[in-house]
Amino acid sequence: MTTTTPTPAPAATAKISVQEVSKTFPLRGEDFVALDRVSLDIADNEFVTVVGPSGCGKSTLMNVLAGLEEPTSGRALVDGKDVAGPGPDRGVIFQQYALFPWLTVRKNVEFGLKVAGLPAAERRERAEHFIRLVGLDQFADALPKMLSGGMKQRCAIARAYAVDPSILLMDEPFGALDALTRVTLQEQLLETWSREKRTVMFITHDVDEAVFLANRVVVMAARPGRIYDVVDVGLPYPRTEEVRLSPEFARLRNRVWHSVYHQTPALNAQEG
Amino acid sequence: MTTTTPTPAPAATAKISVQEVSKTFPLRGEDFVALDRVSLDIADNEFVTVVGPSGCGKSTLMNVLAGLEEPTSGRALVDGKDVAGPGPDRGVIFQQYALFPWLTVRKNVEFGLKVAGLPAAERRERAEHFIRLVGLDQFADALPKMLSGGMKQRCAIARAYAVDPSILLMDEPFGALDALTRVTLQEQLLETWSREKRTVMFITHDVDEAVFLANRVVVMAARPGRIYDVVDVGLPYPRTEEVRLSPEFARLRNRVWHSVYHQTPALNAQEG
Amino acid sequence: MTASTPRLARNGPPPGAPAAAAAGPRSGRDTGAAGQPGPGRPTRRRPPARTLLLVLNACSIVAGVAIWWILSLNGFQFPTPPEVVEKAVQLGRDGLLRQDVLASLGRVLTGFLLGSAAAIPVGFLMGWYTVARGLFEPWIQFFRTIPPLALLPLVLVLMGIGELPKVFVIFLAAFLACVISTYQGVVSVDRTLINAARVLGAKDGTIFVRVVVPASTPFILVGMRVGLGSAWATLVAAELLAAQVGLGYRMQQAQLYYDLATIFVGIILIGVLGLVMDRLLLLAESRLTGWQERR
Amino acid sequence: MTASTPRLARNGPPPGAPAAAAAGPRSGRDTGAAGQPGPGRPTRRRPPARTLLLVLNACSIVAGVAIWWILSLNGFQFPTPPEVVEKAVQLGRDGLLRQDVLASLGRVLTGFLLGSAAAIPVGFLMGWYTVARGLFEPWIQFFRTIPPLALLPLVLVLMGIGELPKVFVIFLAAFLACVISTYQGVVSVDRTLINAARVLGAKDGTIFVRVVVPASTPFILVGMRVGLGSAWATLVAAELLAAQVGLGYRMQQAQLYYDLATIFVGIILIGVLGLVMDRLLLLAESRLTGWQERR
Amino acid sequence: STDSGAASGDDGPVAVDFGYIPDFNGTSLLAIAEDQGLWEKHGVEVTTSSFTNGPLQIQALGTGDLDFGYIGPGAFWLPASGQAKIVAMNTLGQADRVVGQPGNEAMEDLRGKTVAVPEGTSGDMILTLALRDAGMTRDDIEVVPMEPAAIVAALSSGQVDGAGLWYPALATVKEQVPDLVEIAENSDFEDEIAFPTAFVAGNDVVANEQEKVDRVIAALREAITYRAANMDETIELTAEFNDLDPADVAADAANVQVLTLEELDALTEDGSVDTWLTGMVDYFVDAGQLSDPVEPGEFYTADQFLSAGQGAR
Ligand SMILES: Nc1ncnc2c1ncn2[C@@H]1O[C@H](COP(=O)(O)OP(=O)(O)OP(=O)(O)O)[C@@H](O)[C@H]1O
Ligand SMILES: Nc1ncnc2c1ncn2[C@@H]1O[C@H](COP(=O)(O)OP(=O)(O)OP(=O)(O)O)[C@@H](O)[C@H]1O
Ligand SMILES: [Mg+2]
Ligand SMILES: [Mg+2]
Repeated sequence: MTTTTPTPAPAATAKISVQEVSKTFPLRGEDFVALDRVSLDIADNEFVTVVGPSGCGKSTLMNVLAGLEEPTSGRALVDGKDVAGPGPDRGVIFQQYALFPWLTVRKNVEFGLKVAGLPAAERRERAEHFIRLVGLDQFADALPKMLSGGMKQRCAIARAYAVDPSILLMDEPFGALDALTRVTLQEQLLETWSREKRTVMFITHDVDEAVFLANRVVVMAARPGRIYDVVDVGLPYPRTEEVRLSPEFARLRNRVWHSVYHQTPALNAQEG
Repeated sequence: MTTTTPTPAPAATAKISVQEVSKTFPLRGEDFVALDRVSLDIADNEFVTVVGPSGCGKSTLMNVLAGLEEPTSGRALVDGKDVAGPGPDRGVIFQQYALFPWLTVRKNVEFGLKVAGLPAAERRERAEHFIRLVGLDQFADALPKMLSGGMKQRCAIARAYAVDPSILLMDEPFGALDALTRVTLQEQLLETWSREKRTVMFITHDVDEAVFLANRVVVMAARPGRIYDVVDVGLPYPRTEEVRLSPEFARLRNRVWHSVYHQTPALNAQEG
Repeated sequence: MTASTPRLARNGPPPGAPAAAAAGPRSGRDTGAAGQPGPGRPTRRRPPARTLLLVLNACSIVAGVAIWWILSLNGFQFPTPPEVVEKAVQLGRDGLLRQDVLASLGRVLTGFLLGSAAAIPVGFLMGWYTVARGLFEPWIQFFRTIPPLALLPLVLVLMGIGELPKVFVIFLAAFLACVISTYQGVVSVDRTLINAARVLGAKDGTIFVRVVVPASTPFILVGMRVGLGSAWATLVAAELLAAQVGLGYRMQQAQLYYDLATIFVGIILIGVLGLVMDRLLLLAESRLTGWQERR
Repeated sequence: MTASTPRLARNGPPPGAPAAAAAGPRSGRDTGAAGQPGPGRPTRRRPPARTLLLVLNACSIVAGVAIWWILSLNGFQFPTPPEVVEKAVQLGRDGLLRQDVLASLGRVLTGFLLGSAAAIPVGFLMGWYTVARGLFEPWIQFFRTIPPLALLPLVLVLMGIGELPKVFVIFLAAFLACVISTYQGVVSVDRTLINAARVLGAKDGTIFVRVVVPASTPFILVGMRVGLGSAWATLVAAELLAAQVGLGYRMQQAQLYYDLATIFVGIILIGVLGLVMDRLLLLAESRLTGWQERR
Repeated sequence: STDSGAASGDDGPVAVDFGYIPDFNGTSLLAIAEDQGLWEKHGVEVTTSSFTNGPLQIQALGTGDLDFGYIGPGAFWLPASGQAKIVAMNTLGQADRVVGQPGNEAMEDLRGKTVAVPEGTSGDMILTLALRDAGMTRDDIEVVPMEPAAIVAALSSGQVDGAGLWYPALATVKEQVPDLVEIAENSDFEDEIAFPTAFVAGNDVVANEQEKVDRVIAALREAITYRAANMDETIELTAEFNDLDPADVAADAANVQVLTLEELDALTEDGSVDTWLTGMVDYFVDAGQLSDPVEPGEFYTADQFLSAGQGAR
């Protein structure tokens, strides 16, 4: 699947195709390799989770797909076309939330809908729905500075969901949430995903979460940032509490855990 | 333990004493009650973890103790004295990191040492040590904007550790870290704590983490924010992998989980 | 400046957070109990700080007037405050004052509003597009260093002696002061917010209106405050160009006769009008930047 | 302004992030391949954008000079560019120019540096302490609206006719422009950073030097840029006070003799010197604010 | 309304833009003409614009924004250098002085001392003349160029030893420094030079709009007659025209030598005016403001002034 010649998208059916993407940042005069020839295809309607140690390049990879960072070399394709910048087809939830501090929760959620030109009534209704979904109804008119960390994160989730993108790029979206809220939102996400056919790339540092949600878990390694392992999760959907307690889940969980924490350093195992 | 008359610190030995603290914020013209008559004593050298649903007032409580928010009513005492503002005796790790963006990792970590007037050589050495501790040695000269989310968090941890405060107030300090880094830092924290006699208040949304680290787990409830339950953890230190797998751990874990997720709403159960 | 003085009251947006927030108004009312809140004591909000501010403003103004009075009694040939007041009353009775104030206010307001309004999009274009920046910047910098007096001949040649050149000189002063600030605001906007808008589908125009402008409001308001000052300070130069009425004109005329009282009336009126407009801007600011973390 | 035009090059700190970051320099060199990076194609860094900027600056200046030339040939009584150059050469040969430039540069630099240096602590005091704000603000606002010309007699009485009053007038202009901006910068500092410093044990003084100043650098630099413009623009007024030498003095004298060529030499020199100093400030800025997320 | 004006054609009133300086010299004739209906009488519709100096008016004449303007003696070199034409003489200034702080009785006493002067004004002129009279040059004193307002402050506070300035500014100084010494005044130089004020017109106006110039001069001539005869009313009218205190205007007028129309005509006819102008041209050439001497006839339209007078009668 990894080709070195830049021919147009070899996997024609891939919704997202990352081809030999490298990304370096200047650091103390040298080039720091944040991504080293990463290749990965994500099929339409696939749910891929990405795990890996802190600083291994997960966010960088997501930014490349979002069109916010340009790869130093290699190509990133969405729907067979080179990523030429961000667009509302790819919803993004940022690790640092990036709420507009001067807008209330409601207006933050409505932002994308306003850009898309939805009429006010419809906008309001949609926003209302997603605000309720993340449990912020009481704070719909609060400014971000009045929200707790977890509430900010939920607001960012509602904002991304509201524009109804076909691809969701989520960077540790449930990281600041307590376990119960997290489980609720996990279930909602899976439910929406399976009903509305979305393609999801979901970064997390919670191995359980990664296995529980995904069709495939991508394990990344650091220094240089690269794909170390890809674990296919054969578990059936819907993923119930039962699935979570199944031995197969435990096996996969251990497999991923192993991949993450017993990486032979700098092994060049591109299995994407 | 909860007294309604504001007599001076009833529990004279308590390192930290929160007495009937309420905190309201103005929200859409009304008063939003973020903390409702919270009372809590933390003994010297105690390790208390705080769990609770998103937005239940954990960060607000911590800010009151740090001297960054003034309670609307009630008192917060540290060492028997009213909290009159922040000070280097109480190290704080903020939920949103709050790194100085214009300083390198090293300079961020050295900040508190510089304020304390340490000579340059000693400063550098101490900073070096804590940067290594959190695994940022390669990034000592990088600016915060060049760090990943987890790296920023680790930098904030190193900065707080470096000033060697007798009280540590930590707001979801390991929230953005992958499981392995998290476990390492948990062990380090416990090790330092038991060796150097610190008092720790540690907010987390990970129930396992809360039980694994604490002498006592404080469970908070939302709307209004209040203490719902306090669970004494009788497990021995050092907390090993063995402890984590013990049935007692599982029992406590379930107990806390239950307290958090099966709260009878608005039940006024101040057991703090 | 090096140590926190507990006696010093703090401003509304207090950097020292709660203890300080409380310290401000309280020590202002001399309870001096900063950071030692008694139990159950309710926090009082803004008004005291605002009152304190007004009281201090008043003190400061009284002190200033006193210094002036003392100077004028000590051999300096200033008119004394009563003389100036008398002159103001006299001019007011003649209806001149009203006429002058209206004429000058009209010019300053027009020039200032047009200047600020132009500065915001130009600042944006300069911040975002190298082409715009490359083309505009040398001239903006260039004209900023030229005293308005030196521009008068040029303006006269190009625009004659009607209202246009007067408003233009003021416009230019306000625009040049504001555009630098807006430009800096535009380039200082946090990139993550722009990225957030982009991934929600926003294009440059929308980002400008909905992200860049709100995010750089503090800068734009600095620009407007500075521009407002420049606009008033340029008034006298503008009214050198064949004005028949206006505060600047009245002051020049008075200068021909060494009528210092009238000059003082003019200076004080200009100062007061400038101050009032500045307060209005500040009011707008506190409305517009209430979302900032600092409050 | 409403749609992203791919042909428009972007500035260094590109809001459109990578695609745009690449678009800037590239479309500037007319490859027009914005956002369509070929595989393996290495990104090129800043220099092209900087070169483009210089080219555009040059174009803009050439165009400005051309307009001037055309105007001067079309009946406006300006001297033509060659006449001005000739005059400059002549003045340069006499040694007058060097003398004037040195005198004026000395005054402007001294006044500007002192003004900016004073504005930063005063802005901080005003931002943090209600007392300071209440006392200073009315006067700062008041003096900002007064044209420097009107201040001359007062300054003369208080400071005589030496270098001091000249430098003081310039100092005042720079100070008043800079202090507003610094004040705004101080009150806009993110509270979480101040909290972070406090919990690390920092007191007001330390917080000012180590947190407030760096965090408000963008504002302080706006203030300094605006103050620099004001300083130069006030030069002519300052040199009305018994100057024997200096660009402003030279221009006034030329005005008496209707020697437009010399006036133009003065204007252009002031503009160019201002521009050079502004570039130096910008250079300082890019050093000092490199930590911002925007880059 | 134009039937009594001999100069008026049948083509209705002509529009005229007139610049002035709001002091007695600059305004009195305009105030009279307006009050007495002289403009209508001569078929001109005047729009007046106030300026604070001559050079800006001269420039506005050049751009066509003004047709006529008023200048003081310090700006006479501008018409002399071809920027405009003088169309009528107005008054003779007697307000200029060289003053010294108490103890400085003569120019010699100012040697090596600081003397403030507003460059390019009549104050500058009288200082230069006084220096020349005393056999000194500018290098013998320390000349400090300053704004008039600054000079008042400098003199009052003793920052300078002397100055070339004028009344009523000096009156303000005298309040602080009663013993201020007047070292030289206009009348000291009567024989060599005068300090006239004048009305000017744009070169194009003089060349192409004879009719307009004629009507305006005619009106000014009548106003000159009125002014000489009714000084008190003139002061009142001037004060009213400029919204000024009549007392201020009276103080201003006290230092002005007002000429009757007959005197003006006679001085023009017998060449006295040409002598003044030649003296001024020489002065300006000396001072470097003019590169070459010019004949007064080149920039003063004496004939037209006189003929407009004839036509009006
Ligand atoms: N602008 C930059 N300049 C230099 N280095 C950078 C920059 N941005 C990211 N990096 C580096 O790239 C590496 C990958 O960062 P990235 O944010 O992708 O990590 P991550 O996998 O998301 O980590 P985390 O789980 O902690 O968020 C890090 O080592 C980081 O230091
Ligand atoms: N400045 C403010 N204005 C209004 N409401 C506020 C303000 N600050 C906090 N709150 C409210 O107080 C409540 C408690 O906030 P807090 O940050 O303490 O929650 P938390 O327990 O830390 O939550 P999380 O786990 O999500 O961080 C929230 O509902 C929040 O909306
Ligand atoms: Mg990340
Ligand atoms: Mg929190």
